[in-house]
Amino acid sequence: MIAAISAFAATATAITTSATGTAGTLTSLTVGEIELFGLSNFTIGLVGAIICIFISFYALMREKDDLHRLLLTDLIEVIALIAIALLGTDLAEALILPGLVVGVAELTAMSQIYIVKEKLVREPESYLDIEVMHTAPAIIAVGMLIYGIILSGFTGGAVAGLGMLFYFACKGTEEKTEILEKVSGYAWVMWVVAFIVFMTLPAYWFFALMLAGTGILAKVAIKISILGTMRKNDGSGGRRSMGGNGNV
Amino acid sequence: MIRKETEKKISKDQAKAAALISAIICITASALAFTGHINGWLGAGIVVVAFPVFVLSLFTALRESTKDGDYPFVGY
Amino acid sequence: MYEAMTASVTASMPVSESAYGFTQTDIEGQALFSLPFGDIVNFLTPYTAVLFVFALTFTIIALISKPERQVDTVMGGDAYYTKDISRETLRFQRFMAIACGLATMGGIMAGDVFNFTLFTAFIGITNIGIVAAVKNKHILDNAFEYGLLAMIGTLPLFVGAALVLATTGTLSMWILFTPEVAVPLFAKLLLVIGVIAEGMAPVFVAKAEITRAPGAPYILMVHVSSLLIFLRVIEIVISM
Amino acid sequence: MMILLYIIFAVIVGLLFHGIHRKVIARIQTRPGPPIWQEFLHVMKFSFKQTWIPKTASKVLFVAIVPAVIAIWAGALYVLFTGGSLLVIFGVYLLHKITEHGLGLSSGSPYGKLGAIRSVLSAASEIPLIASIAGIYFVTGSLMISDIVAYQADHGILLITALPIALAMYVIILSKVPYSPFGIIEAKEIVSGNKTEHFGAFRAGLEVGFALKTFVLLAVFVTLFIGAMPFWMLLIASLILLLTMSFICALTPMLSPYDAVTIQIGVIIIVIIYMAFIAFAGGMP
Repeated sequence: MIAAISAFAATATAITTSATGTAGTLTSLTVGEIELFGLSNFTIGLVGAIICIFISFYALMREKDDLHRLLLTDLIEVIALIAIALLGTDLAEALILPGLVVGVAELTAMSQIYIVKEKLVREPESYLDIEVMHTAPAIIAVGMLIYGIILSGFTGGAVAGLGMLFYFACKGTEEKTEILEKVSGYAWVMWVVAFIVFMTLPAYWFFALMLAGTGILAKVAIKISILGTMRKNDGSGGRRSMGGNGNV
Repeated sequence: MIRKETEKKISKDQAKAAALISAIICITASALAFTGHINGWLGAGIVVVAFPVFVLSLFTALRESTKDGDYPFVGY
Repeated sequence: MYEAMTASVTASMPVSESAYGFTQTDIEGQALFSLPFGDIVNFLTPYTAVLFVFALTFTIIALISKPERQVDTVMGGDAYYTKDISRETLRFQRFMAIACGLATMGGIMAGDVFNFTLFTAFIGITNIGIVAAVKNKHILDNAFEYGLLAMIGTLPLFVGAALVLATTGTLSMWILFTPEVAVPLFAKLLLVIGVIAEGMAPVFVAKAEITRAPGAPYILMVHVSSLLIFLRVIEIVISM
Repeated sequence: MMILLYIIFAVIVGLLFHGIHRKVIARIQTRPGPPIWQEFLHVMKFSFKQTWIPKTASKVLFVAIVPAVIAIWAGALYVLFTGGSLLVIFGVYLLHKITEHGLGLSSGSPYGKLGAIRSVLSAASEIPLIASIAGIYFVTGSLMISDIVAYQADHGILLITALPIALAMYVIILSKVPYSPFGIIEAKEIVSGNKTEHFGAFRAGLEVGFALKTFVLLAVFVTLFIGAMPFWMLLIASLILLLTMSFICALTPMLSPYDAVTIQIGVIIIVIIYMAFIAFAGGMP
């Protein structure tokens, strides 16, 4: 077997050189330049790949379970990529990526078919249910709110708003959102007033800047926190599945 | 999925017009290819596309009228 | 008769004289069109042009045609019913069929062995997608088996392409089709095996649960793509 | 060349060939049989009938598949007469398989569907037979029909020197003539197979396409394996070839799908052994 493969690789390199000889601009390859025990490293790699192919095909032949067969086919695709990688050139590197993408795409598609075929599809009871949502929303929200106020401006508004969003999303809310809207409107007024000050009384620019910063902080924070109240508003927040029946 | 059942039929006049046009295209293309004004394969391509249209539209034009005709005399 | 005709044909063919020009005409005639990207030259010969037009036609048909309503009889009676396709299934199948048509056209036009193998792998995926859209236990089981086969098929395809690159130093068909470059028979064989494994139509449809799937223009794309890519690999293997 | 005239002529000759085929089969089976212009009458009859599209059909596909059949064989005729690539003609042969499949699938009829599935089933054995074109390339060094004709002028006709390849091609063509033992796609137990739901003008168009197909396939065989000849001799040689097939069709029952595939695979094995023999012997005997 090994002799046959090394003979194959020898002819391969011979053809490569002859091809480069006749047609001058062909890409010259460095396939099999390093010798080890009288065999080029390409040959050794090819032998290894072929052994892997035999092992994986034998395993696939023996395996009966669909899920395990799916995993074994992924093994086979990896070997195909190894065979490309053996070339050891930039071109091979460029070829591996699309090969990998195709392999992953096939694997994803097949997994989806497996899920549908075995009827493993089930609506989750709660889409997002992690422990931190029950234990620490308040402290995280307060921390982010304070940090956002320190930052001020648009970024600060975003950070503070994320903190509020997190709080509302975890705890649920029964507030009237009209109040939030009202604050948002005042923030907008502050922003406009700041701009008028900028244009008419430029000497008070620092006051105008702080006004605008605060206004936009409040506005962005409130707009983002409204997102948090959009969660199913049953008053319990994510608390429903606290009893441990969530991830059965 | 519920589909609307629309009965649209090509009228005989439309079929005749299609047959005539495709016949003219066929004859023109093959004549031009024959006299060497256009490439042989281009003429063949045009004929290959237009000829089936000609055949189908001709047969559609020949078809039985959709109106009820006279009842044939069925016996003594 | 033949002499006169062949004379007229050969006279109208421009003969390219460039170094890697696709000058040989004894397999499928002169290239009609070429689009070079470096040494990768996408091209259409009369043969691939015919295949391309056919693939294009059927892709357009899949785009504009509504699916048929498959008639099924009720066992043990005179009753029959038609299988209607839900709108979501139809959309998904149509999308997959068009993707399949595009991949087929890409595979037909590819001037590079690796591009060809990639397009073939795409055809494998989209074929599975067309079939698996139908939520029927038997059809899904078969789609799964074909999918496994298509995934295994990427091994001979990619290894074949890698061996072509290792032995000749290029993947460009423009160069591989010239008589100076010899491709080992083993690599050619791997390419053919890979295509047979990827395209399900000719060989594996015999035990067809998949053809019970309704949606004619889309199911037809499975066969169009498989057979066309098979024709293309025959051309590649003979020309190399 | 007036390609249009060639196409129309080929349609007429093909329809006549179909008629003769039926007549010969009938006489072998000691029936009077229809007149040889029966297929013209068929086309006329179908075109005068009312025509509509079944409600269960996929409309665009149902209609478009008929021009596709005519178009691919008209193209094959052009390629044959200009001495183009043999590969194109066998590409068209496979495209014909696709159109057969589409014919059956488009209507939604279970008979059509069964015929369509059988057409793909038979493709599994007919496609490897196309390996015989690789054999022709192996022998002649070219796939351009003009080159193959020239090769036969120098080296003798291929029917004798490459008999197994000719046998494979014969089986391919035999599987496509009407009433063939390999014609599993339109066997009587599934009514008319994939053509069941195409009636009226569509059926007439299909008959035209199939007439072209018969003419092209016979002419391809004669050109490939006997060589260049005047046009009238080409017609006569095609007719003789068709008559041999008529005898086979008259005397053999229609095979079951799996038998048909098995026999064709047997032919493939013969071709492969022959090609291996050539390869080891180092060239043509």
